[in-house]
Amino acid sequence: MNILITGGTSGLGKATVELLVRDGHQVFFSYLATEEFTAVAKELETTYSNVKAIPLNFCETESVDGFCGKMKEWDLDVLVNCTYVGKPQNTYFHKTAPEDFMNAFEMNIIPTVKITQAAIEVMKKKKFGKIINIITEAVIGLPPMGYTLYACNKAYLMKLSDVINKEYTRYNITCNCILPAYMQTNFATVDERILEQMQQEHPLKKLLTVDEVAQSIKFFVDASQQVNGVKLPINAGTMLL
Amino acid sequence: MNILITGGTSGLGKATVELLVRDGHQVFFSYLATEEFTAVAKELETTYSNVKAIPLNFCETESVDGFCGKMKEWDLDVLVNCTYVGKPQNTYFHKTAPEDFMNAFEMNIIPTVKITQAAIEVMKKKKFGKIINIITEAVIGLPPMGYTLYACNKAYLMKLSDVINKEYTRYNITCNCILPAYMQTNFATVDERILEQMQQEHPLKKLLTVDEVAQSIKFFVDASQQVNGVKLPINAGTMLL
Amino acid sequence: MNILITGGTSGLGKATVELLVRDGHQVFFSYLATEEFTAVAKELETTYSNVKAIPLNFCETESVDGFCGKMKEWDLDVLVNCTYVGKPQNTYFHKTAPEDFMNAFEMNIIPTVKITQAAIEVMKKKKFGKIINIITEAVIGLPPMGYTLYACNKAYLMKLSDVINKEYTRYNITCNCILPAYMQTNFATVDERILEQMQQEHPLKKLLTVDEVAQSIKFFVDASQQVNGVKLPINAGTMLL
Amino acid sequence: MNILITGGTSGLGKATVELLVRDGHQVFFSYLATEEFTAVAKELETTYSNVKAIPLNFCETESVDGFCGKMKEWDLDVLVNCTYVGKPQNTYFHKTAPEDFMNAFEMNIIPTVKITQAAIEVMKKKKFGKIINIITEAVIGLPPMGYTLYACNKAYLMKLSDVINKEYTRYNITCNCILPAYMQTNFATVDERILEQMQQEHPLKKLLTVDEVAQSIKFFVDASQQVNGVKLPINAGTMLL
Amino acid sequence: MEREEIFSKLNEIFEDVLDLEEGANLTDSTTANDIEEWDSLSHIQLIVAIEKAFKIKFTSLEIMKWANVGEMVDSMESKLN
Amino acid sequence: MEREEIFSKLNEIFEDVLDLEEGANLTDSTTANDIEEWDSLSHIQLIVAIEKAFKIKFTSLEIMKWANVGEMVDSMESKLN
Amino acid sequence: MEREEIFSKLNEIFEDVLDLEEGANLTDSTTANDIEEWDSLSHIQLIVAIEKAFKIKFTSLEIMKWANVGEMVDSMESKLN
Amino acid sequence: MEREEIFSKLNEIFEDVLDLEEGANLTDSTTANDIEEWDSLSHIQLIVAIEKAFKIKFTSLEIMKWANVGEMVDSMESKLN
Repeated sequence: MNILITGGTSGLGKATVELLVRDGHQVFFSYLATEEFTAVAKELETTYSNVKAIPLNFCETESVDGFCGKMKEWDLDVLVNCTYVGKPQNTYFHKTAPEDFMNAFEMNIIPTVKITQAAIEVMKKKKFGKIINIITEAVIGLPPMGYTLYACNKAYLMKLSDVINKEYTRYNITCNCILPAYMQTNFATVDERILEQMQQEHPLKKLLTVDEVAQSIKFFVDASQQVNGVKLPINAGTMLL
Repeated sequence: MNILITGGTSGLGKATVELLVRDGHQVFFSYLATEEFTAVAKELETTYSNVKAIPLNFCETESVDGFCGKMKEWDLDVLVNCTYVGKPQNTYFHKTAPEDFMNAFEMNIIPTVKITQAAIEVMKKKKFGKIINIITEAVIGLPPMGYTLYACNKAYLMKLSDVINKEYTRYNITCNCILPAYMQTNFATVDERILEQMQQEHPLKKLLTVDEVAQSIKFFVDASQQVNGVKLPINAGTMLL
Repeated sequence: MNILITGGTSGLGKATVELLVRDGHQVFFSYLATEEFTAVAKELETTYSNVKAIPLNFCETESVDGFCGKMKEWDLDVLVNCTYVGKPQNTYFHKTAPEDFMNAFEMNIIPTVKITQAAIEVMKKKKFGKIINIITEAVIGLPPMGYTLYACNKAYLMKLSDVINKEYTRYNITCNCILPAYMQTNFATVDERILEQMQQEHPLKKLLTVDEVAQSIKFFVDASQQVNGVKLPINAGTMLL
Repeated sequence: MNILITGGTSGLGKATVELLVRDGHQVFFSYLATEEFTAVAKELETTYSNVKAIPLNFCETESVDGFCGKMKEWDLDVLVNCTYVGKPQNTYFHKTAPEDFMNAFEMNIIPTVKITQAAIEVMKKKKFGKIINIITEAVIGLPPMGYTLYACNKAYLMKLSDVINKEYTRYNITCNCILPAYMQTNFATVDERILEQMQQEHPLKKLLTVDEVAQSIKFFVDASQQVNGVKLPINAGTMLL
Repeated sequence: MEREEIFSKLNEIFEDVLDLEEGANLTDSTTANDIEEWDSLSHIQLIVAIEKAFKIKFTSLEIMKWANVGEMVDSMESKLN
Repeated sequence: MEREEIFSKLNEIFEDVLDLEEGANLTDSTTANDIEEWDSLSHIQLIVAIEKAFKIKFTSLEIMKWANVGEMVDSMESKLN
Repeated sequence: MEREEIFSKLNEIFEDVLDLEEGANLTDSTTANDIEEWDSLSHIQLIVAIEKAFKIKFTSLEIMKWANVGEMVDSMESKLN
Repeated sequence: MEREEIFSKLNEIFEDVLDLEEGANLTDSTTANDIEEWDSLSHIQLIVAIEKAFKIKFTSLEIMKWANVGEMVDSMESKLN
């Protein structure tokens, strides 16, 4: 299948690219054209013939619009919305500036909306498609302190997934969500002492890895279209412990 | 108690003002200074001595900021976030312009955030407060066709309520949500034939009224602080029928 | 209205009897005919003219069947299922004997089913009724250690409430659930040091009282029939803290 | 891995046996020793060397206890609770006899409890295990008319899964639930005209198959232990359409 | 079979299957909306009972198309006569 | 107005409101099941567009009763002629 | 009472209450993290068993303060001697 | 460094990080329970600020072991002197 993964040069995105590519899918992925990520992108493209990397900057309207323009050519079967701009933990709600609410929304929801709309245009025509949204376990119950922007934007995206179920299931387009617990990646850099503590308090005494989550993305890619509207938490059942 | 209700000149807001005023609370409410609403506001102020009406336009930054400036003087105990700018049903997700996502967020979430932050500043100091957010049953399960903006913004606000539970319960500030079904108000003007149909399909053969929902707002106002983090649907249990 | 409350001589049941009686309702309540409870029952009957106490032993089939036989005469408008036989915390799942599963089910679900069926017979005819089931916050997420029987039986009863919504809403019979956190009553006697600890860890530094929960029962009694299918947690929003 | 599947000679159980056997697992499955099922069991055993069939009758205490006695020898890694005695749809709650509540509980919950306890004894020792419970989408929201016994017993089993998460995650035992929509099997025989109708109303115009659900059982079997406490609905997202 | 004969037999069946104490009082314009006991579950029970009593068989198309009891009786008549 | 004239106008309206690129190709037996774009939301948009184009008004009863496009056109004819 | 005597008695109690087949092998630095069977539920069972066996009573403050078994034994010693 | 000197510096840091208008007034027995603003999020912010101000580094073990401010100051003293 033709699969687009946003943010394919690091963390979960990269793990997913590498997992799905080995299944022989044609994988497209976006990346932020920094020196570091460009190098990773090039390497992935040279290692695998069925991979194509496309630069994309969620923070620049032109970049996003240009990207969406290209999407039509890819005849997508699967879209994995993985990119998030910003870090999960910031400060308390009452210390978060209104502009920060605007910016976090504009840099995350708007690009995701545009990309998803472009994918749906294609999928509606071919009467087949799978949209997989990476959310976070923070949308379950009470999010950790300082998660205002991250938790609320992800909740918005999860509800958007319900909207997609309602409006596009009849076109044979599915939309499923994955709600992973904290994964140790560059995305969320945490004081190593907090990490140690998290690890000790973890029921399995080890943190979730991106590869473990990538496996569940693969599950949704391979699944029948009867698998739709799922919100899959991956948190060792600890959420409520 | 000192209570602020946003959007107090119509629909649910007006019904709530009239209900709480009779309990002897000092009620402040905001209203959009149109000719019609100004008349209603004045009438409420003249009818009840313990009511104060303050003009507020969610769509104008200065208006919102000026309003928040005044809030400090009111020594609020209760905030009821009731105002929503726009109508619930618009068009399909793939036909909704990205700008419309931005605008709906900017005219609804941002003002609500500013007002709630201003209220929390006061409540934190006095170590007491109640925030009541009016959401919608559309956040449960799959929203109706065309509800993209409304359902997603309300889901954002509901998750914000969880954040408030997490960060401010220790200051004895509670936050509860009410998820009402469709109420016949000016806010959501629906083709009368659709209305008739909704009524016929309603298990009680009559639609929900603003007074019935106002009663549940009163419940949260009167309740002990042990009542916190509740998401109260009022939909005749029909959501899943 | 004519209201039946099971277990009216102690804890939440007693608090509810005393609260609703003062609203002028005709209150019927069941009680286990021990010396202690009989005394309480008699006192309530002598204090209030609009109260009637009826002995009932959930553990004796004849007692339950006899009680259900009498119910027809009471022309009930409201049924509050409050009685639970056994204590919430016992031992681990793997140490719980299969017979204990049987007994807990037979002494709790079966009598509640019989009483509820008897109430529904009356309510169906008059096309009006309110059933209020007292569940527990332990049905949310993961229950505490040793709660196997209590949590599972309450989950059974909560799902039964959904069944009632599905099958009897059309007869104008509502069914709502209350999910209270731990209340200090004779029902759940806990080591006083655990109590102290619970209190210290409680976000409000004080435990939930039966009177606070009785207020929410009153809310459902007074509410419009549009309030249906609600699962109302009363846990200071601490469930997921 | 050593896997036990209850009810392996028909419907979902049989599909799961055949799927997992091909992955090289040592599969044990129980079957009701009717002529028909015995034939199927024998055939499976002769076709695959890594399959063992054991007769089991949920309705006979001795049969269940004898079965549990044997379990110790199997050194189980995975238990799939699949068997349900009775059909999903019966009659209305008010027409369901109390004895039927008792019987449905005794023939379904008690054997499942005994088998699960026997499995946990083994898994606790080896500090590894996976329990997969087959529930039903009827536990979500309001069940269909006439589902009282099925929906409530399944809700009981799902809450038991939470208990297992709470008490045994520390022993590296996971417990996940699958909530499938209606599957066309011998288990639930429905008037063919109802079937036709269900199919027409199905968003994919075809009903869920046991093979599609077996794939999700395989997902949980193969998954990391970080996948725990999941409630996976498989219903084409239609639940709330 | 006479239309009113069909109706009187139908009334019996409805009262029996839906246990209607006050009688069914079916007319051409009666719909499920008029009888609370008539729901998705009892509907199929009714169909089966009717087929048994009148020794006829309905198609799923018929079952779904009926807008009211009148239309149901129409298709019954067409089968009975 | 001729029935087929009504149909050709209807086709235009459907194609416009539901943006159907391959055309609506309405027949008497067409139902919402045959056109994915025809749902609860677009249905009312269609009604309003039709009423505007033909200068007629439907009752909620009519709107709900139609089993297919044919029946819709029937009630349109009765109003137009 | 000798510290090691306390420990040997404690080991018995732990093994009995938590049914530890391989023995408890408590040391000063042992914490609940080291014994899976030692959780919020069994903790209070342990406390009660210890109080009964040694005829002593702990305050809730003590119960919560202990960082490991060593600190628990310290407060036991202070009560026993 | 003098213990009370440490305390006065600590007070400043707490007031600054937790923006405490009425002052922190730390004592040996002060715990997170006594200061609402002191939570899991601000805790790590405090640690980082303290490490920066005193040019010291704590281990995760230390961070978790402290039962109150006094114990925190103890480990600070051991590093500073």
